[in-house]
Amino acid sequence: MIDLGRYATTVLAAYGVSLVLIAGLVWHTVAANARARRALEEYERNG
Amino acid sequence: MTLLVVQDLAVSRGGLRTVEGVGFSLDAGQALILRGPNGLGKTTLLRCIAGLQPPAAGRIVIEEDSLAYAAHADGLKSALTVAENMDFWARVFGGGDVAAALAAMDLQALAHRPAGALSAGQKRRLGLARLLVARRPIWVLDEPTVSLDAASVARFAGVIGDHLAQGGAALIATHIDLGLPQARVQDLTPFRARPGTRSARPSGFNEAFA
Amino acid sequence: MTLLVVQDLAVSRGGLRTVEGVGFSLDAGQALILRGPNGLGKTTLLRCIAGLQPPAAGRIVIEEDSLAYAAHADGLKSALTVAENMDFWARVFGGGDVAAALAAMDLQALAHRPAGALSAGQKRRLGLARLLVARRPIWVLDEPTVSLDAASVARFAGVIGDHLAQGGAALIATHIDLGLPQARVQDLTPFRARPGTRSARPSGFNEAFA
Amino acid sequence: MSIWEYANPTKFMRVTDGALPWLVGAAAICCVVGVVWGFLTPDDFRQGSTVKIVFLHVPAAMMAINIWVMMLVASLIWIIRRHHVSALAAKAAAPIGAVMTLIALATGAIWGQPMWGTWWEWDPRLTSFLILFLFYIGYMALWSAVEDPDSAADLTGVLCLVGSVFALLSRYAVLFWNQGLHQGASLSVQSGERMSHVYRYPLYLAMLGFFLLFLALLLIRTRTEIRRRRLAALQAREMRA
Amino acid sequence: MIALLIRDLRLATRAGGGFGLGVAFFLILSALVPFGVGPDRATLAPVAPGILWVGALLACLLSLDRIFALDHEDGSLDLLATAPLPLEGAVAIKALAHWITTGLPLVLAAPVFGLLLQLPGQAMPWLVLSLALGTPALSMLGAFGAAITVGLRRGGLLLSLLVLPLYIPTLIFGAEITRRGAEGAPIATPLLFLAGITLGVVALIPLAAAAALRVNLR
Amino acid sequence: MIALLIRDLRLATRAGGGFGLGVAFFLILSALVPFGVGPDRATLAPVAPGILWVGALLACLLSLDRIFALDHEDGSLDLLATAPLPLEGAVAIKALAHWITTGLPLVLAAPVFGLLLQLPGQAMPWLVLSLALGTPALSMLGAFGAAITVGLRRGGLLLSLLVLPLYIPTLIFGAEITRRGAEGAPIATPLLFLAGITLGVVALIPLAAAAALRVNLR
Ligand code: HEM
Ligand SMILES: Nc1ncnc2c1ncn2[C@@H]1O[C@H](COP(=O)(O)OP(=O)(O)OP(=O)(O)O)[C@@H](O)[C@H]1O
Ligand SMILES: Nc1ncnc2c1ncn2[C@@H]1O[C@H](COP(=O)(O)OP(=O)(O)OP(=O)(O)O)[C@@H](O)[C@H]1O
Ligand SMILES: [Mg+2]
Ligand SMILES: [Mg+2]
Repeated sequence: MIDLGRYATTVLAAYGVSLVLIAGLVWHTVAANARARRALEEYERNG
Repeated sequence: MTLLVVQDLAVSRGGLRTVEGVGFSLDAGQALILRGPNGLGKTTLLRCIAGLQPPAAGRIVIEEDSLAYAAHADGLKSALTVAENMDFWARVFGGGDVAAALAAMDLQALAHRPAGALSAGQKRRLGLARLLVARRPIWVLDEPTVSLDAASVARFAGVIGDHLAQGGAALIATHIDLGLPQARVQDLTPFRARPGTRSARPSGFNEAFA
Repeated sequence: MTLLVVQDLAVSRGGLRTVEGVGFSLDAGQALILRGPNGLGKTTLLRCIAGLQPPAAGRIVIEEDSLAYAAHADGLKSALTVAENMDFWARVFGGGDVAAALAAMDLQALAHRPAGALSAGQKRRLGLARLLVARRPIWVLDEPTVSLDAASVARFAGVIGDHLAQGGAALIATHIDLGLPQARVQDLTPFRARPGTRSARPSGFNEAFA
Repeated sequence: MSIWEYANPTKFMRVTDGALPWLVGAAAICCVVGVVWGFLTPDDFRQGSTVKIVFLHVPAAMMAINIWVMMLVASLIWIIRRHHVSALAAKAAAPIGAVMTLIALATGAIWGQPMWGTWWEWDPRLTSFLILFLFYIGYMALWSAVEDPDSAADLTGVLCLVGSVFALLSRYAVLFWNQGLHQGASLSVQSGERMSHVYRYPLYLAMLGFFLLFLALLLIRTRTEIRRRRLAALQAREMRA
Repeated sequence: MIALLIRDLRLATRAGGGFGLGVAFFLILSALVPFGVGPDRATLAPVAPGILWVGALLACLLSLDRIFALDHEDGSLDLLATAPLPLEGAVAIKALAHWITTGLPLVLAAPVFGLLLQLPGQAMPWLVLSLALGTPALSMLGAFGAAITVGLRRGGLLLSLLVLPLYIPTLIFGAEITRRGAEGAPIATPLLFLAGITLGVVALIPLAAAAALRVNLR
Repeated sequence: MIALLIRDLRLATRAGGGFGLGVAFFLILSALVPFGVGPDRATLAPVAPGILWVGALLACLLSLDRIFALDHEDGSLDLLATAPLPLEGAVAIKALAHWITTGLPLVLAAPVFGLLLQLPGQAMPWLVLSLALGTPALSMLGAFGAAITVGLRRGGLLLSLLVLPLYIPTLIFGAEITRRGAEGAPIATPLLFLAGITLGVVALIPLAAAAALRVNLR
């Protein structure tokens, strides 16, 4: 692990927050896409 | 069994009596149609019987919580679907089969449509379907068939007929023919509060110091 | 003289066609009554002709500013008096004799009453009186006689008759009989946009990628 | 073949179907490599290890602005040529832009704590970003509030146009407002040119990565919106039947 | 009753239902004040508690008319009045729904806005606590004001006018708690008063509101 | 056009029309802020220009939804759209009516509220001038927001959310004029900017608002 010095919390917090936000966005994007695709496929199969 | 008795009722609107001396009673299985020209006071009378405003004179004898009122506005939430709207009223009035009510008013196909996306007649049908889940013996209806097409009017007449057959009663103000042969018709015109006479005095405040 | 021509018109509501292939023309002195069950698309069609929404297909040929539209809502301000409401519309539409219009709809007695203190039928009469001050040849009316009593319906039929006699035209959607023997009646039911066929495709957005 | 053909949803779906895996892969590689590389760079002599934040902060800030510009272009295309895909692309871009703005704000705030001794300062640049964030929120709220999709596209398009003008105006107003009042803590320390190579290349890579990430997410979200539209249309058709 | 609560919450989260808009308004207000007042910490910090409380109050205020007005317009209110629910209960439930959709998000989001207005860190918990205690009273009083003005066209501003004076005690104690918290002063007294006000309001105002509603439905 | 203006003004002065409520709200706000912030002159005076401008802006904001919502509800808007008026003109007239009933009273009453908030005397003329210049822009931008949200149920808070960011430049320059006026600093630049914004807004926004209105009437 590299040494972040006295600003460790700052840097890690910044990376952590960004990561969480991006992960959230990606997850939301993928999940919504999968949901829409499934709904549409199911609909086209049934009707 | 008598469900509703109205004796010598006078109602006022905007501080002025509209009709007075109205009396009738409604038994289980009966329907009474109130007629009268525009502006006579039918809406005022019905609101008074529904308990939304106090009578200016006379008595209304009715059991508590035995009445379902359908006014001109349907009480629909345009953001909720048809089924959600009905569900809500069913739960508020404690019971009632939503699916059956929707079927009775031919709304099943629209059950998942937001109420805001209905046509005028479809909204009205939904407003009337609410009566079926309210499970109240007395229906008080103010021009219920406004905007309905002929088929829907007939369907609704059937619904009222069923309600009467099950021991309900209906009090209806309308200008057009509902196709309810079993209903009595009462013309309210003779009960118009006469201006000039003492009886047409402004209601309340010691009869405006009469 | 032909005032309005509609050719192969299709209208859509909520992204879906309601009626299509509608065509008719309206000459001076003619009235056309549109009929059809609830939810068919009459209101949508009339709004489209009034220029409030674009057609999904087809053509509407009409001179600009030649049309007065009366929708279900009457456009009344409840805080203004009957006369003030009328005055406003008369000035917006540039002209029209307010007193005569009020007289035609039997509203003189109510001229100084706030519009909010009218009964349902009186409001409607006021909404219709607006047509008389608009001075437009084509009247487009959506269920104009809702809430009106029999006498008022007859009176309004007379007003329409006069309008036609003076070279006007009227396009009316209604479920009930207006007592206008001179009017043609067109049932819109055959023009319902058929589902399943290509023509019932969702309007727009590349036909929902058909 | 004209670019407008991609306004055909079927075509758009087909083309993006093929391109997406590559795009996602490239975005992932650039993002990960850029950010990790940035994370491993040596400390700055003045800002210590906090300089590593720049590899998230600057790309996010850059994208936050560019995404709004892209939305403006897409809205104009919709308003002028009425291509639905572009309206849906504008809709799909907004949440990405909002998140990017949020990242820039959050990393900036966290960075500000050691550098300026405060989480938040009404510095013109930060303020402009806050305003931008408000515009994103309003834009998305309007999309979700209007039921009819075409009306929603029209209304948000108009809002985007007017909003862009006012976002620019706000930027100047804010600069004016805070002129001379500010404590001078706005550390636009190193401009890109003066930034040493150690930082520059990973920064460029991270920027590229964020851009590709945006593209990938944008395509996926646009596809989602297209599918939703189709489903809604089909359901409406059945309901009418 | 629960049906009513669920319906109101559902309506709030539907398209255009306004959930979260209270917070958004609060955010915008916190962002606007510095534009008006100027960006320095020295000017902002001392007024922050007051501004935050005034902001929360206004955010509440803006959504008040929705408590009854929409139901009145579409006739639901007439129907509710003839339904077998005590009107007092319906009023309380509607105020609760308003609090859940407006007050609660404000409480949760308050620290962020504190940051924007340079509120000192040690005041944050007190800000949150005072809002959590005070906002239910705001919703309930607002429901009362909404009940009084419901029949009137354009009740909007009249509503604000009626309700704002009622909000003053809550505002004073709430802001005082936060200010004392920022200075590290003792906060027991205003806290007690605030809690007392909220309790009293929640217990008694539904009666007054239901009475007002009945009059307006006539 | 004039008929429309007269009608709107008449409606505003009728019972429940809301004339003067803007001022009343402004008064209450000016009265509330000292409760929240504390009464000392030293705390109040520096923030007074900002608070006054934010207050004026909120008073404007609260009455915005009335610009079109009522007309939409009762069908007048459909009728106006089919009337022989250009819709752009109708929008501008309605914004003007809003300004006359809300902005103008604020401008006239502002010195009183300045007193309440301990605004230094020499800033008064500048406060009035900046409000007189800025409030027309607020009304016009508000009309735009109202046009965008008119079809939507509960557009109220959404309207605020959309409009407030648009108000920021006006607010900044307006408050800056007053603040500089209080300090006796030169005010030419912000005055010019403010006038420019107002002119631009009044000239161009009616087009955007009319377009939005047409979409919402569909
Ligand atoms: C909280 C909010 C902050 C926001 C919204 C913000 C926003 C921005 C923006 C818009 C840029 C310009 C990006 C570009 O032009 O490509 C930027 C660059 C930068 N910011 Fe921030 N910033 C914030 C806080 C900070 C803090 C606290 C620091 C450090 C002490 C900082 C350091 C930098 C640096 C070093 C750059 C790169 C400058 C350059 O490339 O010219 N920022 N930031
Ligand atoms: N707020 C009011 N102030 C004064 N008079 C009013 C008020 N509201 C209604 N009225 C009058 O009271 C009378 C009765 O109105 P009501 O609505 O009961 O009539 P109605 O019989 O239902 O008529 P319609 O068939 O037209 O619906 C009408 O003449 C009406 O003008
Ligand atoms: N926003 C909407 N989204 C989807 N469908 C809608 C929407 N609004 C209306 N519809 C549907 O469009 C159809 C046409 O409605 P329209 O109001 O034109 O009917 P109408 O013929 O006037 O009926 P009525 O006689 O009941 O007034 C109806 O089936 C209605 O359910
Ligand atoms: Mg009636
Ligand atoms: Mg219709």
